[in-house]
Amino acid sequence: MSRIGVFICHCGENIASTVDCESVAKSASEIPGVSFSIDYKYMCSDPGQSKIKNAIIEHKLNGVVVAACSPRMHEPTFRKACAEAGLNPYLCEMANIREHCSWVHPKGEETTFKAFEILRMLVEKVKRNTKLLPIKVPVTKTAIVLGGGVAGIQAALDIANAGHKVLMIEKDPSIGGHMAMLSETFPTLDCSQCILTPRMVEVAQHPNITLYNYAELESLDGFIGNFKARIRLKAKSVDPKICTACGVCWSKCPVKKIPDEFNTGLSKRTAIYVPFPQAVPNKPVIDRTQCTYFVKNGKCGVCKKLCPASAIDFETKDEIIEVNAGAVVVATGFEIKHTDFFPEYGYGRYKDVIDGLQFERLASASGPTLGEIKRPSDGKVPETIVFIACAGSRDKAKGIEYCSKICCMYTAKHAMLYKHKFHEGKAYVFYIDIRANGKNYDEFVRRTIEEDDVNYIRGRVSRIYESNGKLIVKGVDTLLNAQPVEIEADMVVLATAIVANADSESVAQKLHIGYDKHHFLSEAHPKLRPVETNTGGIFLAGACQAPKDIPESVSQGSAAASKVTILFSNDELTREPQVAFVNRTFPPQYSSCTGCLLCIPVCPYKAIEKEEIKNRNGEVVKTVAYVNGGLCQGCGTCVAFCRNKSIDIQGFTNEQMFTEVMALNF
Amino acid sequence: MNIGFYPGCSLTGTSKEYNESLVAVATSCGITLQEIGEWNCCGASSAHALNHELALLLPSRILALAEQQGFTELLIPCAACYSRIATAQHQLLQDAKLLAEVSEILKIKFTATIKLFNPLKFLSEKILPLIEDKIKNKLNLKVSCYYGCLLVRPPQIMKTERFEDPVVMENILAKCGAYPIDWNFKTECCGASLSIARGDISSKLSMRILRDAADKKAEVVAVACPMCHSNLDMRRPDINSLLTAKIDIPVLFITQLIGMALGIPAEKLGLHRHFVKNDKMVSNVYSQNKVECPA
Amino acid sequence: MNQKINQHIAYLMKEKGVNLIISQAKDSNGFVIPHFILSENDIISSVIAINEMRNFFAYLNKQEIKSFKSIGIVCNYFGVKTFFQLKFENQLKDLELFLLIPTDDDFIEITSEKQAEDYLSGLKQSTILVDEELENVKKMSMEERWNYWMKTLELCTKCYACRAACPMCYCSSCTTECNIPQWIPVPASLHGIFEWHVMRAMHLAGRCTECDECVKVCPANIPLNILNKGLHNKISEAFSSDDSSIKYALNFFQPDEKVDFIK
Amino acid sequence: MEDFEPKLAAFVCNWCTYAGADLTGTSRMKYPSNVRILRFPCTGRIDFMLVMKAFDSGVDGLIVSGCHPNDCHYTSGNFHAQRRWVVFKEVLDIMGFDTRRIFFTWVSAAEGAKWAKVVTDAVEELKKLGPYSEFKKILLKKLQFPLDNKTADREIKTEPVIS
Repeated sequence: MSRIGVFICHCGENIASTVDCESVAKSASEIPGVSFSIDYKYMCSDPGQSKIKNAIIEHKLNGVVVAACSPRMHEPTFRKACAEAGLNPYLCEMANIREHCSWVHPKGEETTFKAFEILRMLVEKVKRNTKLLPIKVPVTKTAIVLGGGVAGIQAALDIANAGHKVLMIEKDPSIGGHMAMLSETFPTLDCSQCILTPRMVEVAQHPNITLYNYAELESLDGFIGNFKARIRLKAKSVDPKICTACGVCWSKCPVKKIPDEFNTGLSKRTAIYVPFPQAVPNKPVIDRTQCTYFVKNGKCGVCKKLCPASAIDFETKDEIIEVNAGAVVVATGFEIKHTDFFPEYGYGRYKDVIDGLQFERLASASGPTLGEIKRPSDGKVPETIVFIACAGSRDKAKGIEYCSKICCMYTAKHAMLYKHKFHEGKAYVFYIDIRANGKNYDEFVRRTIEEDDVNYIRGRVSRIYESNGKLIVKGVDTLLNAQPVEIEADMVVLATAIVANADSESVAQKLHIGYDKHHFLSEAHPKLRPVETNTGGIFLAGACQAPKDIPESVSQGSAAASKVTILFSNDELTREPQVAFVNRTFPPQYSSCTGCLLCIPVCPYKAIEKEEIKNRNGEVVKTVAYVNGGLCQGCGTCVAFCRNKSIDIQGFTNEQMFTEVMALNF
Repeated sequence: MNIGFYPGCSLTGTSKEYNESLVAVATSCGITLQEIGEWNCCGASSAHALNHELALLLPSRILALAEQQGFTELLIPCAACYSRIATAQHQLLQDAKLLAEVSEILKIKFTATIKLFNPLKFLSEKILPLIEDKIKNKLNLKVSCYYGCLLVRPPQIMKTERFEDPVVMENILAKCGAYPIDWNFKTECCGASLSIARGDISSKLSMRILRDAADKKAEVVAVACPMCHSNLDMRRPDINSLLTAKIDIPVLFITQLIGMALGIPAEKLGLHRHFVKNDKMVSNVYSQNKVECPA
Repeated sequence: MNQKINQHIAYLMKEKGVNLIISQAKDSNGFVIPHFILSENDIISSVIAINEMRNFFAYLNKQEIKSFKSIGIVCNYFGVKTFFQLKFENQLKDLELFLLIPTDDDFIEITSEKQAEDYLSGLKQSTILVDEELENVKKMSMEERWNYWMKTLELCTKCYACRAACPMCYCSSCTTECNIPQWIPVPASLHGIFEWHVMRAMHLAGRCTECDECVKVCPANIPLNILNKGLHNKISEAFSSDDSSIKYALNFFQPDEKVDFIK
Repeated sequence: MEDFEPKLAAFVCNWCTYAGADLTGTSRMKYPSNVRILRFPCTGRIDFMLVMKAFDSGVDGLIVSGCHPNDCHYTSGNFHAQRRWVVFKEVLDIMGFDTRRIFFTWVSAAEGAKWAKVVTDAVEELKKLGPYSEFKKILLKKLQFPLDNKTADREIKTEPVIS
């Protein structure tokens, strides 16, 4: 005999303003099987939950339906409340009468009726709910950190310092990411490499961290606490264990004209190379797409001949290793738009129109100009530089509506650095708004404007063109008399938009996590779960989620690390028991499953396997399908797939769904 | 091949030569341009500044007439007319209710789905494939292609690729043996809308365009808009006095250049109708391939 | 059956320990029926054209028959197809099977999946099956089709002969017998009948061997095979990008697959 | 048919469309109240039999919606569902069932506006099509069979009644 309790929440005015909650409660009390029904202002509040708990005890309820907001919001809250009152939490269901009813329909009888109908369907469903027990699974206390930029480094160090193993995967030959390329950092102007490189070294030397540089994630299977990753270790052609990094190979390599990625193409590198002098690990790799030996079938081999340690081996191949991990921190970073994205700024034709990252390299003491600001075309020191903020960002026509967040600050920094290095120079900044909302950020921008005399012009630049060796920057000053302005510049720096990595979509698919329309990876909740993803055990850090500056990336790295350590603080994980199972019955049938096993390929988690049912003598009497509850994630595809309903899924059983559908009862 | 043709006022007046050369080029490619009957003013430059309803109704009537007269394609050579008519079509197609209202006022039922051609689209889609083997005179001229504003903007209505840096004219003229140059003022404003009220501003803006073309050593400026043409051609004395130098680069309609390449006689292209002298250049083009210069 | 087969049957029974042969014979009405040979004395000669032959693999799903362990079965092309499909679906376990396919005056013997595959690939059928009645139905308007089926299905009594005769309907307990919940209403009401036939067609989609046993046994002459053929054609057409190694289209998908009616 | 209010159910997956419909709510967009949303873990869970049952229970139309291809929370449930719908739609088409009444869509968790549009359009379309009387005609002959099972209450009308 069902004794269902129905609890209707007003959600303040959110539900009550369009739904007559009192009448819903009254009608609900007349549904067969409902033995208790009330409405209340805030069901999720403490007194609201007490009402549920008291009713469960007082009325000996064996099922609860809370008609309130979305179950995606408060299902755990109410299930917990039920559990505290001694009712199995899985006997509690939520009827969504807020998001799916009161908020989307006007006040009126129809809306009230719909709320009641939604509730009634759930009452019918809950009558068929059964007690479920959570599933326990073991936790592998090793974390994968994907990406060795500052966010990944921070996450890896924090997890490792908490005593857990970390596997760091970096696609480039060295860790360090974008931060290693920067000159000085705002708002303190401390040198980026000076603060980052010690961290990089710490990663390399940490006993708990295994660094896989020049490696990529191939695939990730499994689930929270029990991931299985395949990592591709790209062939380095140099044995890092033997190599002493003496530098003979790269100084003698005949292929010298490859644009240097680390210096954003402003200098050249060789085919065997270390990306930058402070690289970690500081061992060279051979770029096989450029190396003569590989491009021209075995010609050359100079480095191999000259290597004093005989560390070079052209025969090494990509290697794929399999590792187990309990959690993944995704810190794959970002890319920027390049100058060729802007037709109005010359489609990348003008050498002296550069992007912000290139300016960082020009300003960096370890950069191609050793920190002197020289323009790329002829190496002259530019006397006038125009900086353009929001190049691409906040521009719907360019398909990038969002703010890239860091450009206002680094543009101010760039202008300031230029003025510090070349006092007579003129610097102009075109901007839309100045967004300097961090600690000491606005002060920094004010300093740039007031002390360093950088000319800020509020307006957009419509065109850049070359005339008589000058770059003519045409824009508008929208303040005061709103005049068009033209500036003859020697160099233009575009603060180009930050965009998601080109491969971010495929990374997301490998990890089974979501991404937004700009291909940034999606957090589970924009406010309350900013570092988690929708897939348990996978966390986000840094700019792979959205444009971020260094302090933010570091904070999120630490936040992700703390999530990982929280996860690792348990030896076992409790999982929702929403899993599929194959039915069992008495001999001689044993199960209605006929063992066609066509369901095996359907399972995305490879959770279905063959099971042989044996009798007491150990003879196989029947072969059936078996669902491994530890692997099953509860999608239920196999349930709908099974022809004779031998598989069912807890929480969404055939019986429950059938009843819910039939209760539509139009 | 019959295609509806809306000349608009400019092509019957100030840019008669545009009309002449366009018809000559189309005819030589076997395309008949059939003027739509009873056409009216498109309302450009004044209506949309004063009365939105009128600004919509005038071009709508042209669309409706063309459809009523059985055309499925409509060529509008004047950039301003095209802009007004395409904008009207865009509005009508976005809003079925509006279309019904307009049909009601015009007393003509129409769907506004006729395919519109601006001169560039017409030349690149219809003419270009036909002229490849018909080029008689290689132009051998450094040409700066000037688009102005209305042919490429607003991009969401004009649906132009590379609206900041279009290359349609360059592609066509390169086929005709010209050498399109890389310059900076392709899509800058010539000041046409101010040419009556503030001629001084128009002159200044046009001056900058021509100055850059001259700096980049252009021998001829190609245009596809009557307003651009009149500003760059007719205002030359003003421009030269502003520059305190003499720029004598002729400004020709792209159709005239194509016509020359096709060997169509100069007077049929209206080449004599310009203020800036072009006879030397024209005769050079015609004479290099030993075709007698008819001019 | 022809003499060579009969000789071979005798050989199988004597030498190979085969203790049941499911052969075919005609009854007095000329209807093809199974003929069970339990000993050499049961061997009879009968003349049945190859395309008249029926598919008796459904018997192999019966526990009583399975207990014979070593069984010979006289069949045609569809039998081989069935054998192959059943093997793919992990059925026919612990059975030693001898498929005997009569030819003009000889026979072919098939005992393994490999042989079956070779035999079938030698006789590749076109992927789109043509059926006059199917064409007719497809030409009708939606309302006409509905009326056509409602009229046809009115005669159905849900006797489940189609299910019993179908070699692919081997589930020991069918969804129709499931009563928690009662998926298919028990009474012979039209909507229950409609649901049963939709379900039957869905369950056979991509698996049906087109042997038409269901039609042959239907007492109401319901043209069930047009559903089977229609779905066969749909699958061949919609999932034509699958390579031939995919034996079941419905537990498989191509990356980035798109379907036009899902907006 | 002007006053006809179609009865519409929606089978949606928990991760995309249910969340998308939540977003419609949080964004306070409006849509007709004719729809009843049933939550499934994944489109892969949506049994075609349940689709039939929805029509049994008297709906005039049904929305089936889940994550866009490649966005499935379970990576591939929607791809399997997609193939299933291709075949299922064909059976129904051959049998003359009005498949215009089943609206297959993908609505992501970010597409609150799309959800409102899907429902609005479906209701509008169903208003054009009118009640599904063809199907309801055969339902009239149905016996009101019990929603019988071990835990259910018997208060629901369980006696078979021929109407």
